[in-house]
Parts: sequence; structure tokens; C-alpha cells
Amino acid sequence: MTGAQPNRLPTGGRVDRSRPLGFRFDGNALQGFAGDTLASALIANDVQLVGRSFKLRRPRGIVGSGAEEPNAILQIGEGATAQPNLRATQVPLRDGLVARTTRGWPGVRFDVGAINDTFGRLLGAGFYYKTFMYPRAWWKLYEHAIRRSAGFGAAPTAPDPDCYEHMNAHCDVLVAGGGPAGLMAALTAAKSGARVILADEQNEFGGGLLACTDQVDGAPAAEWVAAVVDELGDCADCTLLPRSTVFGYHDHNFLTIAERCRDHPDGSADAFSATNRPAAGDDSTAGRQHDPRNGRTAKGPDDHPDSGAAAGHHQDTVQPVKERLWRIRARQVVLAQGSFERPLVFCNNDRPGVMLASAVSTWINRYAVLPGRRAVVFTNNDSAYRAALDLTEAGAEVAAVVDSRRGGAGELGRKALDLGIPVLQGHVVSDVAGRQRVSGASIARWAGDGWATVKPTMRIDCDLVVMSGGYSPAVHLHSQAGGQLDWDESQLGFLPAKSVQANVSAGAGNGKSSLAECLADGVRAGAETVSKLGLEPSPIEAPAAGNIDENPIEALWRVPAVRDADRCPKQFIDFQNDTSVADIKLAVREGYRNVEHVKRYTALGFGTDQGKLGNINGMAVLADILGKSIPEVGTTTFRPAYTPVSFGVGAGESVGELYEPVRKTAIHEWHEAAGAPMEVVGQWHRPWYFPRDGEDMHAAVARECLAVRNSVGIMDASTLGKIDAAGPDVVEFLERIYTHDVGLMKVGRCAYGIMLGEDGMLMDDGVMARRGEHRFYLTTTTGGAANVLDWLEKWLQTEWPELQVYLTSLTEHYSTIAVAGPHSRRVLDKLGCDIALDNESFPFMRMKPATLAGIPVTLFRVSFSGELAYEINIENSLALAMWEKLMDAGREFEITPYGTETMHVLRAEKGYVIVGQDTDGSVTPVDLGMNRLLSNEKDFLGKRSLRRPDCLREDRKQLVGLLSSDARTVLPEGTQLIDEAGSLARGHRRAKRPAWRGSQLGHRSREPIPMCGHVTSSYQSACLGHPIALALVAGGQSRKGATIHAALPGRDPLPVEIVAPVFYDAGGQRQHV
Amino acid sequence: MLLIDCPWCGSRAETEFSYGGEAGIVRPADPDALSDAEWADYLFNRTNPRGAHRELWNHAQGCRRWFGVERDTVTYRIARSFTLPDAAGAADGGVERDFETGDPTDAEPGDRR
Amino acid sequence: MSETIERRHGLEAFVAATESVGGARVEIDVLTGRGFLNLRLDPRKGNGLETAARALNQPLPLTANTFTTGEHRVYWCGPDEWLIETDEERATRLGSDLAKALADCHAAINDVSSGHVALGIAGEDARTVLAKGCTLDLDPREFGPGQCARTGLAKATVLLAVADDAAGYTVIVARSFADYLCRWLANAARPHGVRFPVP
Amino acid sequence: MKRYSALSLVRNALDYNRSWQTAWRSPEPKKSYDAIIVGGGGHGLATAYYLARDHGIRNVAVLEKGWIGGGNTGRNTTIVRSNYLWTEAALLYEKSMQLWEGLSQELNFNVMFSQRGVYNLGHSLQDMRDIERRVNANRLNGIDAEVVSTADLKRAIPSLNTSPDARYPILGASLQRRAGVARHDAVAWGFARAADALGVDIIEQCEVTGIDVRGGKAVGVETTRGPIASDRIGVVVAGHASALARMADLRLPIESHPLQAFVSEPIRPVLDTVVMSGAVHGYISQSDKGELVIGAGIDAYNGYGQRGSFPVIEHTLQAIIELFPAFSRVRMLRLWGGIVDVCPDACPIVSKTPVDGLYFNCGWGTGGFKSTPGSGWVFARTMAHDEPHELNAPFSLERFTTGALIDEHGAAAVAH
Repeated sequence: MTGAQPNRLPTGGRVDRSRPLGFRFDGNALQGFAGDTLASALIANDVQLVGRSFKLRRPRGIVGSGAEEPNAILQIGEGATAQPNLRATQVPLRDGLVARTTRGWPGVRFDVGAINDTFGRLLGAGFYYKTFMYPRAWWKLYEHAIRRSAGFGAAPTAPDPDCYEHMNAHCDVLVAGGGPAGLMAALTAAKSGARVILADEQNEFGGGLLACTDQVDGAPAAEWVAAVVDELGDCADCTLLPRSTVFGYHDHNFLTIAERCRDHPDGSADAFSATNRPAAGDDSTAGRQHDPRNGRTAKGPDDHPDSGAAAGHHQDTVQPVKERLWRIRARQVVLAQGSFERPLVFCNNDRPGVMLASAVSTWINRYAVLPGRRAVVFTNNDSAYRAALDLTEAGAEVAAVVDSRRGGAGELGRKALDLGIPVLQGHVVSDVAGRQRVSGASIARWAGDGWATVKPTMRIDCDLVVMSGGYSPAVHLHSQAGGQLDWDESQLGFLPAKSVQANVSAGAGNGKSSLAECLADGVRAGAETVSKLGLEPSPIEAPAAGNIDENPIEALWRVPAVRDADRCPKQFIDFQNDTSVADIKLAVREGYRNVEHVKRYTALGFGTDQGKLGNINGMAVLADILGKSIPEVGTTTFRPAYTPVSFGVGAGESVGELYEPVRKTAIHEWHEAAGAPMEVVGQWHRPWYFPRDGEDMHAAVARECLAVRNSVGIMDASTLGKIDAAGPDVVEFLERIYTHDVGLMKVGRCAYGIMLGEDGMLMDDGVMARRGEHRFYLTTTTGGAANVLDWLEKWLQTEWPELQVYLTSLTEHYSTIAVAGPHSRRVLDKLGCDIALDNESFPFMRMKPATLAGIPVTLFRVSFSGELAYEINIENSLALAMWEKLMDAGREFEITPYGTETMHVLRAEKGYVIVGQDTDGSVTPVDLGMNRLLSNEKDFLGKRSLRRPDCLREDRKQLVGLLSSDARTVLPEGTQLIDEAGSLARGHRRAKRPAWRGSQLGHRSREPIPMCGHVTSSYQSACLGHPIALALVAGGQSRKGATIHAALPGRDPLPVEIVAPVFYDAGGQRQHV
Repeated sequence: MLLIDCPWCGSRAETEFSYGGEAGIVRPADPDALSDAEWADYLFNRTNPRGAHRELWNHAQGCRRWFGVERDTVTYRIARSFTLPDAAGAADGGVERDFETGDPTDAEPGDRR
Repeated sequence: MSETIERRHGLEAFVAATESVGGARVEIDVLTGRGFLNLRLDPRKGNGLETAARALNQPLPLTANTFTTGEHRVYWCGPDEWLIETDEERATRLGSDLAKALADCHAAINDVSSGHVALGIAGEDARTVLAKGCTLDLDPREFGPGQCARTGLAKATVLLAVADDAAGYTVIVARSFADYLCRWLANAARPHGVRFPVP
Repeated sequence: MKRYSALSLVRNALDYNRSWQTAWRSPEPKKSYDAIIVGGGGHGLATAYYLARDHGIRNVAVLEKGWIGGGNTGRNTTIVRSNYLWTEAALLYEKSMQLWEGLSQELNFNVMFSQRGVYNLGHSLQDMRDIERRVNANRLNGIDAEVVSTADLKRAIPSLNTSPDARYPILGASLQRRAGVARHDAVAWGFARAADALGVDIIEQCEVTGIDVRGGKAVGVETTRGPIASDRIGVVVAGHASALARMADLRLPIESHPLQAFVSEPIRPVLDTVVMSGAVHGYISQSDKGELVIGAGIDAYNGYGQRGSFPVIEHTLQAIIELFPAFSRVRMLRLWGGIVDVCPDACPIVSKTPVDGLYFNCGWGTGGFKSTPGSGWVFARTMAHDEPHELNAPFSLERFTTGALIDEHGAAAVAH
């Protein structure tokens, strides 16, 4: 054994002793080998203490060797690339790795919080529900203290520099788990011609075969694995995904897999570094990797897209992908995830140095580390004897195998006796000694009653206690898929029963225990799935493997102790959350009898290991207490994720600038170059205003407004929705949708139209134009564009299929450039227009095709500003050029580009509403004074709703204009309005009453003050020289001239006068010139 | 993520579709003849069953056609999807899905592959 | 005069700012010079189908998720909808020819040339890159030459087509989403080495 | 009922915790009751408690088909706030807030109501208008509310991405300081224990299979444990209201949808408040154990499956990373779904029905947990007096006929 790694075996294992890797653990420099996990390297260095439990802060060591590990929850890495809460058993060792324990203050070795353990009796299940209530105001303090001990690791504080991505894939058969059953299932399916994906969470395929001493087909198991993986790699349609955890089985056979692209088995120094790797950086090294580009499997690095020389020269800019989310639609699924060994529930079974038997075998056989020198093996089944044999083989002393069964084990038991291992049949380990490390085990006779008290008959000194309580098949994905579970009394475990989706289980996850059975079950599962796909199963025979005699497992859920369960040293069921047998007893005593209540009350199964070790034991103990059978107590419903997955991989590449599409108009780059800040309007970026040197928004907007009112402005209105509606029934269709009499519109006319929801509330508005007898051009609001088209199509397709109308979106084809202001006509004239633009020839609310500057356009004489204005519809590909020509032509009129803010001011001066700003889904057209738009001659969507009693109320909130009494104050949008200023003062007086009973923040609730409306739009009007506002006010339309009050926060209520909502050019002459 | 059979385009992922609620709610021919309560029933009340549900989906990212789906609201299994009556009032019989293989069981409507 | 104005697809700045990489496994090309017409027509009624085919000088595909290639490409978009891809300069003329020919049918023809941007995605890793954002099964056995589909790509809606010669994919996207989609594609393709051919 | 306190913990510890009383009995159902509550979630248990405490109706059964608190009570993200836009909704939720503020002491059960504040972020000018409007309305309604700037947010929540370059830059937020989170299971258990102490029978594993209506009057229910008579029946079954309504030939304006949520692994404290964003669809807080508790959006389709579609989760994760870029490396531990009953106006129904003696309390959508005590309080009053309290009078079934909807969609664009 090497001095640096005292527990490292001199030979064997799958580690590369020629490649030492240095790492740090809690500041100590240690060394392991390539091929190690962090856990195996820690054991090699004789590190026992890796954490503290959550509540009682008891010292904890490594218990398991995989996804089930509850204790070794570490912080890996530092800074922005730190990763909290990784299980040491699942972290491949790499050079320079930095790991820290996450619990305990000041450190894991000496933890002040360990006092909790001393007072553990006070901290029984649910204790926090019973205290910290008095005095009431102190809960904040209590909670502050409680929160200080929250959590394991810490989130980084800087944004994640790493990249993640999603990958969609389809297959005939997805095999989850690459152990003996999974390999055989995949091989059978692949050889039968199916498209196969095989995923396994470990670095290497093989599962338990990598940690056993068995032979398969006459070869050492690991060699057989390599051969099968080779064979799979040669199949054209087989994709191999190591380091890939199938964590979610969703509806309709959709599964999600998290692939850790940089967890390399070679432990290369750069595995986690962002800059040092070949471009794609993910999965280019050892082993065979899926190369999704052609559905084949690429062998080795040379064949991989990541690694070619081609990719080399931009490596300093390209981030390698850290993790990849595979979104898989599988026609059939084989679940071969193996099983989890259960701990035994005896006193102090959480002491460092108490380990699962399967883990001990894994440490020895796969990683060549010896976790102890003198062991006691405690079991209720045969499998633990393997660990005893492995320990002996590796040079450790097995002081005793303590087997609860009077008959002991089968063939493995005989082997143990042959090796001279003492076997104590009909005995149990009732307690262990040692605090930060096991120092001995107390042995007692087992009489078959877990609730009896026993006297230990002997104590054996040891530094390792190996335990096995039997195996629970990993039925997580089967259950996630909706499949049922059956309790198997002979195997003492839940087995997958009926599936409701297209999946079958195989191997240890299907309750098979021997290697030979698992291999055969894999073949069966593979053949079964391909048959369902209509393929002929390839005749593959399961390879030969030893099948040994085993004696049946015996139920041993709670191990008896020197005192009853309430008073004996703690017997842990859930290690991470410190749930003990006494806690479950307490829960039942207090009436929490349903398994879900027990779990929630005791936190059983709510740790980061999600009860992989403890749930079955907990249910069995509960069943015992209640005198019920385990299936009567119920099963657990498994939810994703099988093991935790990073937020980053779930989000994929859609973060940062790719979070959501930014939609840009064809003129966008001009706006950007002009320095316009952008307003985010849904997915669009629209220019907000165009500041000149040193201008703030107010100055810029005032200038832009005056330019439009006095000369000419230009605006990009391209984001409006545009729809071509055509067909013989188009009039009838639009009559049903719009509220006005569409049929009365003559060809070439425009009209302002509104549409309502069936509830009568205003949904969208816009100008429509009749392009022909059977053809209309509809415009919608920016935000409503997609919704309106969907809405129209829905009515057309689902309700009125007899109407012959085609709707085509033209939103993406046309830009709309609004040229507005008294000089707009001169700008167009100057540019050269092939039609007469004078008011006679081309009056207000008309549309005409035209040629402007030689470019075909459609001109609309419509106005959203109340000025003489033209909206130019032009193909996007020419829009920027047109914009620039207009700017040129308008130079002599100081044509002024304006943004959304000026547009809002101009339309508010005219009292035009913005749907979604001046309305909110509770506003009818009547409320907006749009009665004249409501036809009496026809039905239209939402019309009937307007007759409902509530819509006829006279005190509904109605659109009005408001003028501030001081002629200065621009009312903040969203200001609430009250009838009398006095009510606010009275409200404040009432506020001096005592605080509401129970308020912890000294908040003094007041009597509500009735509100009569609110300000929806409010601006300083540059051309009027005073502020204006639009508001919705109860009964407002009949209250013109009345004074109400704006309740301004922190100020006296400001009197405001209700006026008509049109502030400028009430007669509307300016747009008709 | 559901796998939905568009009667026109074939099986596509749920993300390509938008949901349209309960199918078969017919707009009253003469809304004015209805009482407020009858109008409210049309407007707001829904069957909302646990179990088989006939509902509307739109293949928003595909052919933009609305069609019907019969889906179980507990198991989320889709029994079939069907086209809506067209002008002639004809609708097809729909696509039945075999949940063992995940494949449509019968000849596919339209001309899709 | 319009002939003298260069038409813009809006991606000029993006392409200019994006560095290409030699030996790349993905090539992303902005396909210029394309015109697009949207055609709506009930193939079961009257002789509109034949009339349209005559005007186009090639058949309209009736098989879902396919396109026909001739003088133009005609993509199936739905049971009564096609997208016709043609030369930019021919689009207007073809549109009015079609409209004239179909004057007696219930049909709708719209020039949507400026509403679409066509991208060519080629190279040996093209399929992998697309699979990162598309839920369709892109295996050539399921989605091969001559096939097309309107579907989602990342957070955009696209028309995706496989060229007859399998040289690569055509992605047709709404113009206002093109900038986003190119950024997404460039990001997805970056690990594979990506090249933006200079037009 | 023996009271809980620190002293009781010590006393019981001396006895190795062997003398704790049962929190609630498991009685056999009687043949008849003065009132029956169908549904043993937080709302139903609260209703029973207030019936017994305030209205002297103690011969009450709560019938629960599974285990109490097993529906949405135990499946939500535990946010409590009252800063609703419309006066009707705001006052109802505020009543609830006031009850929350003394609930642990009232029930003698620590429900861990933690007033750590709730921020609703604004990402657009319209968001900010809506925030101003809501905050102003809240203040006039006597509810604490304030508008905070981006700079304030940066100070209060350092991990929040307040960069102006974000895809949806944060322009500000509303803050309700009295809002916060509570321990969901404890609410059900606390009400159950307190109601039980007042004589209420809490009957689990008892599914109602029919409602007996004779001559337009409710006279009892059929259950899996036999018929039980009562002329006063309150139905509070989030996620199943439509099914129960059908038993009495009623139709409801409700659709049931899956709503998903998830928690991360426990991490060291990093977020000591609640952050909600309607625009990017996510809401997040950190539990006392250290888990980030995150709510996702509602799935679009009707569903009773207590699970939703994974793309909804992906979208939420993207939103959370957009808001908190440093959380990218935190890991999602557990993902689940509840069933929310959604009304067209995103407001509940707490109402008499056309059937005498039959009352419905449903349609809370995503607002159910925060309203638990208030909902029980007004529903108890409605059942006791056969007349709604003024706080829940606007939430009648009739509003769908008259059109007097209370449209909270604007304020509740994101699930909460």
C-alpha cells in the first residue's frame, strides 16, 4: 500500500496507478488515481468523516457507493464554477479538484452544532411545530437562527460561465441502465434492427459488473462488458450515452436524460476547465460516444466532431458544453436501473465506518481501496457474504458475519466458512461503539421480535461494520411513468407491476438477483420490446454466468436494542434528515398514521437522496407499528428527478441573449444607429424615443411631439399585425367579428374596427381596409397580432367552416412607416408619388396602391396622431431604403423620427386608447364611449354580453380625460382616483387605531377608502403646454366638469377635473386637410 | 410532453400545438333569445370531466389547423384525434393510437406519410 | 428605380460580424434572391389545383410534409396551404399570374417574399445542430430528401426542408425571428465549427 | 388539547416523548351531522374550525377521501400575500392575511408564517403601470404596498439580475412586506388539531360518492363509508369541484389544470424574500431548510394528473436563470404537480348554490394556499348564516350570469 494512500490496495481495481491525481479536501492535499471517484479517493486516504447530519449534526461517513449516498454531500470547486451538493460517490476524481464538507461549524470534525445531538430528545419529529410561537414577534428571530443552519453547499455568487444544451432524439428502444440486464437488452434490440439508445449514469457501462469478481461467458465480467460495448458500438443504430442519467419518465414515452459531458473517466486535468478543451468539448475522450450527426457511433476521439484539428483554432473562445439534456421520444423503453441495497436499522447505525455491503465490494473490486481492517458484517440475506469474501481476499480481517437467519447463507456461507470467517447465525448487531469512527459492535441474539429488548452477548472490536438489509429494485422510472408496484413478500421489495406506458423492466430492477438471471432477463426484455415494434427478435442467448444457491432473505426491519425504541440510542432510517425509529413511533403516537403524513412529519425521504436508502425501511417500520402489511401502508409515488439535475441543463442554451427571441423590424438597425433606446414590447424591440445630444426623454419627446404637430414626423409602425382576409364570405365573416357594419364599407375605404371577446370586453382594435369586393386588409395591435389571427382562425375553422375565407398573415412581409404632420404630404410629393395626394383625390380614411420613389407601396391615409398622415406599407426588404429616402426628402421640413413614447402622447392628446393600457379586460366599448361602433343591424361576437346587468350599470368605469387642477402635475399612470379628498384624511385618521391583531410588522390596516377610478395614460402635452391624462372613472361619461381627486402617494390629494377624453383638435379638422 | 396526432401532419410534440379547451361548445344561433343564465352557461360553464375529454387543439407551429382530440384528463392518454366538420359537415373518424407501440393503428387520414 | 435598390434580408450585420471557422462541420448560409408566395386553395373543390399547377408549371404536393421541385419549390404547409419559393424577381409576376388564373376559384395568393428569410444549413453536423432545437425525428429514414415540415426550431417557427440531393437543409423563418434564429444556430453550431459563407 | 410550548417539549423529552397526545382523533363517521365539509384540505379544515369556534356549530364532519392536506395544501409553493388589484379580491385576501398573522398562536401550532416580503417584478412600461395601479389601490384599501426601484432591488436581493441588458430588464417591482411564506402541511395539521379539539370529526379515507338532494334541498351525502345526513353541506375540494358539482346536477365555470412546482437541493441561505415575475413566468423563495422553492406556469390543457409537461419546467428554469444567473449550478431535486381549478376571472367562488343547504368553495386557481384561513372564515360564516359575508358576497356563482366578474387576470398573469 502506498504511503500517500494508506487504504489503497497494491493491485486490482479499475484505477490507473500510473496517473496520480492531486486534490484537496477541506484544505488538505490528497492524492488519488485516475479512475477513482472522489469517494473512493477519500477512502483510499482513510478519510472517514465527510459530513454532518442535517438536524442533529451527527458525524457521518460514506455509506454507499452511488446515487443513494446520503452523507457525503460536498461542495466541489470554487468561485463561479463551484457546484454545491454533489455526492462524492458520483464525482469522478480529477487533478486539482477542490472539495469541501458542507455541514458543521467551525468544521466538520468539531461542530458546535453537535450539541443538537445531546439534546436530541427535544428535537423529535416535528418539534418545530410545537414551539417558537411565543412571544409572537420573536418568530423572526427564531427563524433567523434556524435559517443559519440551512442547506448543505452554497450556490456560486457569479453567473455560470458554462454552457449547456438540449438535444432531441427519437429511438425505437431506450434502455435506461447499462448493467448486465441493460447491456443484454440493448444488444438484443440493436441486433434485431431497432434504433437503440443506451444510457447509463456512470462513466463506464457495466454497472455492478465492474465491481464483482464473477465470470461471464468464461471471462472476467469487466472484459465481457468491454466486448459487449464494442459490439453495440458496431451496430449502426445504437447510441451509447455514458455519464447520462435518465432522470425523468414523462407522459407519452417522453424521457429526459442529463448527460454530464465533462465528467471524464480519465480524470484529465482539463475536464472541468472552460478553455483548455477541444471545441465542442463534451464527450471526446475514452470510450465510444454517440455522434449524433449521422446516427452512428463514433469510436474514439479522432472520429468525433469535437476533436479534429479543424476545431482547434477557436478553442479559446468556444465554451465546451458542460451538460446536455437529451429529450427522448422512445417507442419502447427498457428500465434496467438495478437496485439499491438497504441499510439495517440498529442503534447508532449512522456512525462513520458503517457501510453497505455492496459499497464495500465496490470499493475493493472496482477502486482497489480497503475501507477497513477489521470488519463485522451484519446481514439478513446472502449477498453481504460477498463483501465478507472480498474483504478477506483483500487482506482485511472479518471478525464475524452476523446473520439474523438461523439457517445462515447458502453457497456463499459455505465459502465464508471455508475461509475461516466466523459466522454468527441467529444474531444481530444491536449497537455500535465509536463516535467519529466505528470502534466496535455489540452482538445480541435475535429472537424474531424487532420490538423486544435484548442484551448484547458480546462486543467485537472493529473499524468497519458492513450491513445489508436486502435490495430494493430501483422502480423509480417505472413509477414515474405511472406504472404500478407490487410488494413481493419473498424478496421483501416492491417490484414493478403493470406498466401504463410502453415500458418493461429488467434485471435487478425487476427483482432478479443473480447475475445469470439478470443477463437472461435483459435478453427477454430486449426481445419483448422489439416484438412489440413488429421486429423479429434476434436470436441471442444470454451468456453463461454462475448461478449460486441462496437462502431466502429474512424480514428484519428494526433490530432490537437494549431498551425500547423510544429510549435506545437512535436507530436511523433516513440518515440525511435524522429520521429514526423513535420519530416514526412518535408520529404515529400523535396521529400521523398515513404514510404521507409520517413522511412529511418526520421528513423521511425528503433529503437529497430522496429516500433511496430509507423509504422502504421507514414504511416497513411504520407497517410494523400499525400492525399492517407493507402494501397496506401504501407505496411511494416517485416523481422526477431520479437524481438531482442542474437548473442549467434544464434550461439548456436558452439563457442570456437566447432566452427569448428578440424580434426586430426591417428598420431596426437605423434606429440603433440613431441611438434610440428600445422599449420592450412583448418580443419586439421598438424605438422608444430618439434623443439628440444631451436630451433626456422628456425633452426628446416634447421635441418630437412638436415636430409632428407643426411639421412632420416619421415613425416605424411595422410591428402592427397585418392580415389579408379574402374569400366570397369575407364580409359575412368580418361582420361577425367586428362590431361595426363592415358591409357598408366601400372598396378603398378604411375604417377603425374593434373586436370583442364573447364576454363583451374589448379585445383588440385596428384599422381595416377594404381592398376589394371580397378582400380586406386588417391590422391589429402589436401585442395582439398573433392572438387575433388565432382567434379568427378558431372561429372560422371550428364554428363557421361554411364560410369561405382565407386569412394570411402579412405582418412579416410589410413594414409600416407612418409619416405624420402638416408637411407629410409635401414629403411624399417630394419623393415622387404616382398618385395625386391632395385631399380631394385621396381623402382621409382611404387606401391606395401607389408608387413612391419608384417603389410599389400601399398608402393608407389614416392617422393615429390626429394630423394629416400617411401610413406607407412597403415590403420589408425595401423598407430601410424607403425610410432613408423619406428622411432625405423630409430634411427641408426637419422631418423628425419619433418613437413609441411620442406616439403615445400624440394619440392621448386625441383620446385614442391603447388596448392593454387604457383597457384591462374588464372594459366594454360602451365604457370607452364607442357606442357608435356597435351595429344595431347584426349580431357580432360579444354583443349579447353587453346586455348583461353588470354591463348596463351606469356607474361602470368609463373613459374620460383628466386635467390636473394645478396645470402642472403629470399624474403618474396607475394613480387611483377618489371622489372626496376627505375620505383619504378620514382613512388616515382611522389608521391611528391599534394595529391589527397579530401583525408582526406593525402594519396598521385602515378602513378601505373607496376608489372611483384610475389613471391609465398621462403625459405632459408639449403642444398644449399642460399635462393631460386619460382615466377610467366610475360613471365618468356623465360627470364631465366634476372635480375628483388623485390620491398621490405621500402627497395631499390633487383635485382633477373630469373632461372629455379629446384634448386636441376636438373637431378632427387637422387630419382632414 | 404529450405526443399529439395532427390529423394532417402526423405525430408532433406538444410544443407545436396550442390548446383550445372543450370541443363541441356550439355558439347559440340567436344569442338575443337567450336568458342571461343560458348565455352564461354557454360562455363560462364547462364539463371539465375527470376522464375522457373531447378538446380542441391547434397545430400552431405546423399546418395551423384546428382539430379535435379525445384525451383522458387523468392518464393523459390520447384515444384519438379527429378533424372537425368542414363546410360539408363531414369529419373523419379520427386516428386511434395504440399505446403499446405508440403508433397510430389505422390508416392515416389525409395524405400524410 | 426600385431595380437600383438593393434588397435587404436584415441579417447583413449579423453575418458580417460573425467569424467563420475553417474546416467547419456546419455551414450556415443566408439564401438571398428568393421570393415567396403563399397560396391558399381547397384542393377538393373545382379545378383550382390543376389551374394552379398549370400556372406554376409544376404540381402542388398533396402529400403532407413534402415539396415538389421544378421551376420553383412548392412546399406543402397544410391541407389548403402551400408556400411557393421562386426567384425573387419572378415572385411578383408569378403571383399576379396565379391570381389571374385562379380568379374564379376561392383562393388566396399573397406575395410574402419579404416576410421570410431562407437559410441553408449544410455540413456533416447539420442534422445534429438542428436536433438541438427541433423535436422532429430528423433521421433520413423519417425525414429525407423531398420532405418538409412546418415545425419549431428553438423558439421560432420554421419551415424545414431537406433538399432533394440531401445536400443540406433549408430553414425558412419569419423575417423578424431571423436574427434570433441565426444567433441560436451559430451558438448551437459553434462546438462543431461553423462557417458563414460570404454571399 | 394539551398545549404545545417549549416547556411541553422539555416535559415530554423527560418522558422520552412517550406522552404526546394524538393531534386529531380518527372517529367513525356518525349517521348525521349539523354540517358536513367535503374535503379535508386547508380550506375545509379551516371552515370546520371557524364553524365550531365562531358559530357554535360543533357537530361537524370533515370528510376526506385520502389523507388531510394531501391535495393542493401540500403541493403548493406556500406564498401568502394580499396585494391583489381589485378591491373585492384584495379585501378577501387581506382578511386572510390578518388571520395568518396570528394563526400560529390561535391554533397553538407553529405554521411558520414568515413575513419575508414578496416582490412582484416589472419588466416593461406596462408592467410598471400595472404595478403602480395595484400598489396605489392596495394602499387605499389599507394593505401595505410599495413600489421599489431597480436600485432598491439590487440592494435587497444581490443575486437578482438587474442588468439593463437583460432580455427583459427589470424596471422595478412592487413589494408587500407583510407577505411571505408559511409551512404548508402545518396549516392543515394545525387546523385539524384545533378543530378536533372543538369537537369536529375529521374522517379520512372517506370519499363522497354522491350528494343527496331532495326537493331542491341538500339532505346528505353518500360516501365510501356509508350515507351521512346533514342539511348543511359545504364542498371545498380544489381540483375536483366540477365532479362534486355534477353530483348535484350543477355546472361550474371551472377548468382544472396541472400546475407544477419544484424544489432544489438545500443550499446555504441566498434568498431571504419571495420574488415573482409575471413577464418571465417564475416565482421563487428559499425555505428554512435551504431549498429553493420554485413555481412553474400552468399547463394549458385540462388535467387531473398531478403532473404536467416538462417543457413548462424548462421554461421556468430559463426564467429563473434569467432572474438569478448564479442559480444555474443549483440542482433540481423534486418536481411535482397539483391541480388548480381556474375560473374565467381568476377569482374564486365562495357561494350558495341553487340547491338549498349546499355551498361551494372552489375556483381558487393559484391563490388557494394564501387564502386558507380567510376562505374558511367566510365560508363558515356563509354556511352558518345561509348568507355570504360581505367579503365573499362578490364571489358568488351569480356573477357569471350578471357579468360582475372580478378580473384578476391582469394581476395574476403568473401562477402563484
